[in-house]
Amino acid sequence: MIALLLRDLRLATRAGGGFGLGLVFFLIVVVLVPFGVGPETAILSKIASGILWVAALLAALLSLDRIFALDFEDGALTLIATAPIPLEAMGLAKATAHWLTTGLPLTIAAPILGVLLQLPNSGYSIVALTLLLGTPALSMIGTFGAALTVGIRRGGLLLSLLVLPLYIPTLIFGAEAARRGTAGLDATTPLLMLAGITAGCIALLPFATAAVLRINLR
Amino acid sequence: MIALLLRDLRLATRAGGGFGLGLVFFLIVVVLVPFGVGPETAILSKIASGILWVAALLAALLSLDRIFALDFEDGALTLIATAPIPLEAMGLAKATAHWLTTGLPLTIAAPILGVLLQLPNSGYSIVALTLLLGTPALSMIGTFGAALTVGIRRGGLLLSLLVLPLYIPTLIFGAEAARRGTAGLDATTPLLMLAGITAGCIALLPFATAAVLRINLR
Amino acid sequence: MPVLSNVSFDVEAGLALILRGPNGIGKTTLLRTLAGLQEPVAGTCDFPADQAAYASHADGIKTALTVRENLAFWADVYGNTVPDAIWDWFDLADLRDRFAGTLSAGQKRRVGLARLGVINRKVLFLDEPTVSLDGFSVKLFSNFIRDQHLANGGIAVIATHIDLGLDEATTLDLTPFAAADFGPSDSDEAFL
Amino acid sequence: MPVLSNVSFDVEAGLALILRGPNGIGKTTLLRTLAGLQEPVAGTCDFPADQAAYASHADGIKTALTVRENLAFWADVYGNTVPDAIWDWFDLADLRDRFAGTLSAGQKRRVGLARLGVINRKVLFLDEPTVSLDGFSVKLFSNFIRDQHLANGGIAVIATHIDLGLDEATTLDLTPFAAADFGPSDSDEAFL
Amino acid sequence: MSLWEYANPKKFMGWTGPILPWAFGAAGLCLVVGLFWGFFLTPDDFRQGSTVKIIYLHVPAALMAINAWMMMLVASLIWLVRRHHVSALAAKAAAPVGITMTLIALMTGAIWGQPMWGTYWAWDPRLTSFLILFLFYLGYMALWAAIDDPDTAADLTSVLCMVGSVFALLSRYAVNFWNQGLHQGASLSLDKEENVSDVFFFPLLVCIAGFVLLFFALVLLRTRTEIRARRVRALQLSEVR
Ligand code: HEM
Ligand SMILES: Nc1ncnc2c1ncn2[C@@H]1O[C@H](COP(=O)(O)OP(=O)(O)OP(=O)(O)O)[C@@H](O)[C@H]1O
Ligand SMILES: Nc1ncnc2c1ncn2[C@@H]1O[C@H](COP(=O)(O)OP(=O)(O)OP(=O)(O)O)[C@@H](O)[C@H]1O
Ligand SMILES: [Mg+2]
Ligand SMILES: [Mg+2]
Repeated sequence: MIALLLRDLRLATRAGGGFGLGLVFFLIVVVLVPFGVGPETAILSKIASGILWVAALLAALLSLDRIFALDFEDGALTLIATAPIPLEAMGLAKATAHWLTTGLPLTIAAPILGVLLQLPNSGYSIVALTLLLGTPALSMIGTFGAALTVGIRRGGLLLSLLVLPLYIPTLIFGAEAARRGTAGLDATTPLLMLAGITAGCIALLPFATAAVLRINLR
Repeated sequence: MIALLLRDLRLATRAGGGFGLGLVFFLIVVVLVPFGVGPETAILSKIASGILWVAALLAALLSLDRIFALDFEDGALTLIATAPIPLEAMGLAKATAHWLTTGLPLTIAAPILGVLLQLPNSGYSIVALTLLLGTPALSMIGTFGAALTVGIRRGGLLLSLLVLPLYIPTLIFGAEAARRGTAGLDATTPLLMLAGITAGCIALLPFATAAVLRINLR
Repeated sequence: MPVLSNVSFDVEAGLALILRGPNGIGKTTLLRTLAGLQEPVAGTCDFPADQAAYASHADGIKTALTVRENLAFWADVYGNTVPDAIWDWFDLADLRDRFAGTLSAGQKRRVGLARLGVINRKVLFLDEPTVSLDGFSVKLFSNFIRDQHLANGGIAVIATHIDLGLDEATTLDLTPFAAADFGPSDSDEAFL
Repeated sequence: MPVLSNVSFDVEAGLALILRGPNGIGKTTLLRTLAGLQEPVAGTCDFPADQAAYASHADGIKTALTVRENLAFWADVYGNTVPDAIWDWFDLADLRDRFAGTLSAGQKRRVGLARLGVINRKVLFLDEPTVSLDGFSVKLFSNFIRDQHLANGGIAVIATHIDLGLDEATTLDLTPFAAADFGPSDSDEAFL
Repeated sequence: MSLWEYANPKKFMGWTGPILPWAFGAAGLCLVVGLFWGFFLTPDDFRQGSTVKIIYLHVPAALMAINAWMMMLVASLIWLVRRHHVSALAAKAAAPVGITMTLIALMTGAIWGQPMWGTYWAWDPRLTSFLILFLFYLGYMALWAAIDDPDTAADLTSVLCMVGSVFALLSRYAVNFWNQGLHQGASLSLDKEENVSDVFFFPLLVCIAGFVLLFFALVLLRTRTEIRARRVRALQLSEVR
């Protein structure tokens, strides 16, 4: 399992591996929004934390199809499935690699990009905190979605369709906590819910992922 | 060229062809934004036209990697390149197919989804008009970007990265026109600029696309 | 839907079985079934499941990793180390530190086959292992199967269209086993 | 960087040239250069460029289209129609309306080769056309090249590792032409 | 003979054939009676005027939209456990009916919202969770459509349905937390205080019965169609060589 994690991280950081592209997509969405909604500070600072969350979610989403598809196309997935690693561990390794290459960098970048969206000063730490708590759930759910669509060529958009409704609770609690925190209100309840969702996803989804992979590799 | 266009449309509408998925992605982004920024009608209706434009742009963006990548992977692109069709015509055919399967449906759906974002009544027709004028440019620019990244496996995110800066002028004028129209102001200038960009893209970009394809297939 | 029927064979330790038959007869299907990658419509296979390995043209070689890194990964997964002799067995010594993406079709195939020497499994199911190999490389492969694999008590079931020059092998032509009428499969049958 | 040097040959109308040589010698490179898909470091090729066609394992068959739709598309692109005889030449009559995605490796390869019969070009550059074909299909292919292509004044340059049984063919072994030292390429040279 | 034998495709076709016309007949009768009663024989509400009558379409459709998903969940579980093809196909057949019910609820709600709240759409929790349900249906149907092999498709969609149900519940809770909303509470609860008055209540019950029967009939019909499609597929497969 460690071998797989290390390989995935190494592949991600090699040329064409896609490390950092999620980050750049995040940056670009954040840059685009002011062009779309206009430059008024009052509006922007109200929607800043929400846009950061939506953009982070989209950036995570778009890197999902790499999780299994490359390995499936060149046959590596079949070979790994017949190797002596439980598929559950494999799903967990893949999700961890995804989080390390996407969720973690996004969390670190979000406060910095907040500047572009006129995020109020009170918002920086809470936005980072919610993303740190929430992005592991996004990676776990996304890995499940990627496993569902692994047999489908260029299933990227279908993958988005399947995964987005599953992302909604995470988004709601994450963005709500960020919004309340930014406005100086108490954000304990949504933060606890967010942490609960993440814990639940980590505990349960590897099994669903493995089940779905087994079906797809049949 | 007609043969290619028809084939692409047929492939798009077959199972797994991805027709309609761009549309669904559009829907999903529009649904996500309120979860992020909160449900207040006043804020939503202010940012509605801008969000519609950004979402349409992202939906168009995400379907770009299908334009050439599938044909490249199975060798069809090489074969088409050595066939007696000028590469310029091929680029145009690909862009047209992309617009028919993505830009046009988005334009039609945008006013309907405007309801969800509390788009003011004055905004429906102007949003549709700007998208109708602007999406062909998005398809042409996107085809050029897809040609640039065609050799790169799973280059989806890199493609987004390359294309997004090129999309910014279209977005600025399109969203500005939509915003002014929604607010009841005069939108002639940005509309003219938008039309100019689209005309320029259609006239010039097929040559750039062909040149880039020639390099990538070498 | 059934592709083959009534196929039955035993292979003893140290021996190989060559599957032959025209395109589309079901060699790939049979091997994938044996390797446990799809379920048989009917019938059983009996061998130590944790000793089996499958390989086809799609050999999971990562183009962005070097040849050495590719093999090291598989060794890790199977809890082995890469044996030094492997570079000679498959004539890869010169290619060790090349990125796999820059290899020619045949060179890449050799790396894919070298994986078999790394994972150290007793029962191998190989689907057209010599595709795009030249005569010399085919001989390297046959020697590996004979001297390293079978000689150590391994078993190999190999689908191929060419002659591998393996004396230890019995050949099984699948032509006579083609399922009579391609009847509907179990799940479809319920609907007829 | 140069892979081959001093290769030179003429092929006359109605004749074929078989390229041979070990893995990695540069057959694919040579064929792609001839077909105009990459530029030669030095040297020239001389044939009517609008009569050339190239084919490799990657045959651009769309899995979501039927066999017939696939071939019809290529006929359209080249301004031809699909000749009825094509189904016999490549034994595809039964597969005509199957989705290409459901074919076996060899069946799909036959469809890829049938494309050559549809586009009707005089000069063919073929890279390992018989990969995954069984003996019978190889014969179908040789017959097509001999009776339909060469007999009508066509030319074929074919890289392969197996014996195609083409009497009309001269064979060129590329081994002696391997570029001496894999020196730096044109563009790198400027930096030395 | 076990109950499961009625789920064999052939048997299923046999016993559902005669039932189908009755089911449609009963559904039609209930709907005609219920809607006529509701539309023409009840007084206008003193606050809402005649717009209140949308309730006869809106509430039954909303109920069935949720129940259809429940039915799919049960059918998926049966498929995963017992591998009965008919139950997988019934789940597949119910999805388009369910999504239509969801759409009817959304659209009648939107039409109702214009006079009541002055807007077609508000991010009210009830409405929002229906929109999310709509997305779940879309994803479920898209996954069915994207996979060629019917058994694989049945397996994957079943897992999606189960995981999706958990997340749908979670969303429901999340959305409630997120926004307080304008929408009515449950008016069909046993607690009589909160219920709508009897004049509206009885025709509403008849309409709900009509929608339940209609759903049943449509799912039966679509399941039969799916079974026939599978039979055609099986025949075609046995034909090729
Ligand atoms: C798109 C918009 C709407 C959706 C998706 C929607 C959804 C629902 C749902 C799911 C129910 C059934 C709840 C249950 O029984 O548990 C329901 C009932 C009801 N809705 Fe709506 N609704 C919408 C708009 C409206 C509007 C605008 C009104 C009018 C003010 C309204 C009034 C009612 C009433 C009176 C009931 C019956 C009370 C009940 O049984 O709960 N709805 N709606
Ligand atoms: N998904 C599918 N749907 C329908 N038929 C299929 C499918 N996959 C394979 N087949 C059929 O099953 C038969 C066996 O295919 P298989 O790939 O096992 O052949 P093979 O012996 O490996 O042939 P080759 O030598 O060409 O690789 C073929 O006739 C093929 O057309
Ligand atoms: N991108 C590249 N970078 C560096 N070397 C390369 C690259 N592509 C190919 N080569 C080298 O060029 C040589 C010729 O490769 P080519 O693919 O033409 O061989 P081939 O004769 O077709 O071999 P095979 O029979 O194995 O297909 C090989 O030694 C290969 O390693
Ligand atoms: Mg095969
Ligand atoms: Mg080659």
